[in-house]
Amino acid sequence: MISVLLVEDQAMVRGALAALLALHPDLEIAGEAGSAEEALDLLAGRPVDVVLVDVQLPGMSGIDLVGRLAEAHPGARALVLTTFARPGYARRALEAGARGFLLKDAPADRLAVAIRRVHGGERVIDPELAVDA
Amino acid sequence: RRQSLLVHRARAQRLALARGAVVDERLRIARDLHDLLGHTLLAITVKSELARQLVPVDPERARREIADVEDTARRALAEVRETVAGYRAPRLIEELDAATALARADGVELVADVGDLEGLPREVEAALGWALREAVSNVLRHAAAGRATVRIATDDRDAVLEVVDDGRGPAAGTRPAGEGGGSGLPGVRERVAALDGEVVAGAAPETGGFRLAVRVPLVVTRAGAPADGPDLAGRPDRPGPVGPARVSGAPS
Amino acid sequence: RRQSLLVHRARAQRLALARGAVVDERLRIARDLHDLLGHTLLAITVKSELARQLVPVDPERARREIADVEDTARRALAEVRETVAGYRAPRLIEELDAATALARADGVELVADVGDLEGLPREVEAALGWALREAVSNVLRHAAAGRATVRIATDDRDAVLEVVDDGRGPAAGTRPAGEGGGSGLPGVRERVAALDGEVVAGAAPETGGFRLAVRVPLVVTRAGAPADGPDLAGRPDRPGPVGPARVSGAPS
Ligand SMILES: Nc1ncnc2c1ncn2[C@@H]1O[C@H](COP(=O)(O)OP(=O)(O)OP(=O)(O)O)[C@@H](O)[C@H]1O
Ligand SMILES: Nc1ncnc2c1ncn2[C@@H]1O[C@H](COP(=O)(O)OP(=O)(O)OP(=O)(O)O)[C@@H](O)[C@H]1O
Ligand SMILES: [K+]
Ligand SMILES: [Mg+2]
Ligand SMILES: [Mg+2]
Ligand SMILES: [Mg+2]
Repeated sequence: MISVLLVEDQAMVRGALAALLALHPDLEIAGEAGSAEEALDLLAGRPVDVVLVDVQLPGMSGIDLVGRLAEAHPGARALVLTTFARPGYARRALEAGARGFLLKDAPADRLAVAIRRVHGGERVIDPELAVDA
Repeated sequence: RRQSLLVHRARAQRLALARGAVVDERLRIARDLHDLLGHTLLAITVKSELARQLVPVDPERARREIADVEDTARRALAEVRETVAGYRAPRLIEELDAATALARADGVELVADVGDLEGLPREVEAALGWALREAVSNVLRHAAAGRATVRIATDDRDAVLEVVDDGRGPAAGTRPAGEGGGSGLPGVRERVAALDGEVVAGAAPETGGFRLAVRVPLVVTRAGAPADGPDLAGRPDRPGPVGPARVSGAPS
Repeated sequence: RRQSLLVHRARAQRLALARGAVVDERLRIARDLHDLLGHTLLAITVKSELARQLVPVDPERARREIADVEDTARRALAEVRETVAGYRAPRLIEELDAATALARADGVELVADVGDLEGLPREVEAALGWALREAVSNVLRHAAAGRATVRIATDDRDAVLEVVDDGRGPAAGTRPAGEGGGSGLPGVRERVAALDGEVVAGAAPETGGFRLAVRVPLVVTRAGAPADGPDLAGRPDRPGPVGPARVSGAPS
């Protein structure tokens, strides 16, 4: 069972993604956070395998959260999600220590595959986003 | 020589500025677009995917998710409509306001005589606004005028815009009617012609300065043809300040 | 007197033109936006309403309808992505091309010396493009120059843009380094500062003309701080054409 923490400020998207991922028997939604700060609080309480991180968050940015994870929770692997590929996002996410970078509207099955790969130590980068890295 | 060089340089700079402003505006709108639509379309995508997977296992929850999608799309549609409306060309009256301020800042008194603009079609307003902007720019650049008069009038057939200044008038020896090789007035002609309207530019006998007059027909039956005949120039009895009788442009 | 009046008029006209161009661009984008999304959102609204009603009576068809919604939304998101990408600032090399043509049209020879721009981050390209545009505009307006040199160079730490002309140089007695009360150079400073870069403007000792130099760091670790320390000005041993040693701007 892979435990997953979802960090996404858009509640409607967060809820739907959580429900979609929960349909996969090998994935467990360990928590949902609407901000980076909330995510760090949750992680202090329990470790997780994979953290899905939205780039644009209120307060601390998703990229900064990834940097903090690398220091404070090295066991948690970060998979960064974005709606739009702004120039430099992918590069900065990977430099901060993210293991993957994916479009947020990728079909949930593809997202599940990416989570498994990242959990297994692989890197995953959406080909559409790689050009902007 | 010095003078024409300066004007020439100013033109190059103007183009650079306009290009810069457009790029900035594009980026701004792109950002708006992103914020407005990214969230909405993303929510719709993810929710409908969830609903699809729920239909066989939990139809009641699927129905609720679909209802959310419907709601979200309906609200977004309203937002797009508002955004598009917000990007529209400014109204003619706003253009006049801006032109007045611009002229005043430049020491030219601008007197406006404006009739009822209610119900003027948007494309007519846009064309007249364009002509007004070009006319006032030309007054400030070429006329060395102290005063300019703007008249905008409509009746049930036409909308008419006229800008007359008391400056030095058209340069001698240029054609037609004192227009040089600029692209301002040709641009106005093009826009106005697209609405089957007419433009007359040249000497203003009443002031000794320059006069630009634009007429756009308001009654159009089909495929852009004016109600009472396809060819405005073919009605020599037609009254009005831009009537074809004056198209020859002689200072009367 | 005559000259300053002309310049003043040219500025008023410039603003009017920029406004016109922006309005046009807005209309164009608004139309794109409307065409792109109006249909999509309407389709999503109608289909999801249908799907919602079908869930209890024909779940399989409901599933197909909601799958259509999902598809439509995902494709629209991709289109928005492309549209936004298309609205991006032009590439630096295009800016240089435009600047060269502009200068040439104005009788100023523009010599460019451009290094490898591959892989330059878009936001850096945009800032340098902005600086280039302003520098060339200033050369055409203020320098009375015969020739200007543009140099763009990158190494693994910085991107540098330098524009030097052989004109009359900065006006005496203005600060800093000959800059008057314009908004062009302050705008460049602002954009460059946002990327932790630096701007130096003032006399060009080598030609007697004007020099604008911009440096933007390329190595950034986190939260916008340069890789080797948050304060570029605090590295006095730093080489390069815009090094802080020259920030004082004295003509050497
Ligand atoms: N109000 C005016 N007073 C005197 N001359 C004018 C006036 N308006 C226009 N002209 C003459 O008509 C010419 C053509 O005007 P037009 O607007 O087409 O071009 P321009 O203003 O020279 O350049 P552009 O508009 O392309 O920047 C001008 O160059 C000028 O000689
Ligand atoms: N290439 C140059 N040669 C001579 N002087 C220059 C040059 N570039 C800039 N200057 C001087 O620096 C001043 C400030 O430039 P800046 O671009 O900030 O403002 P501006 O060009 O006067 O106005 P704006 O850019 O806001 O239209 C100019 O007014 C001019 O005196
Ligand atoms: K599960
Ligand atoms: Mg977000
Ligand atoms: Mg003109
Ligand atoms: Mg300037």
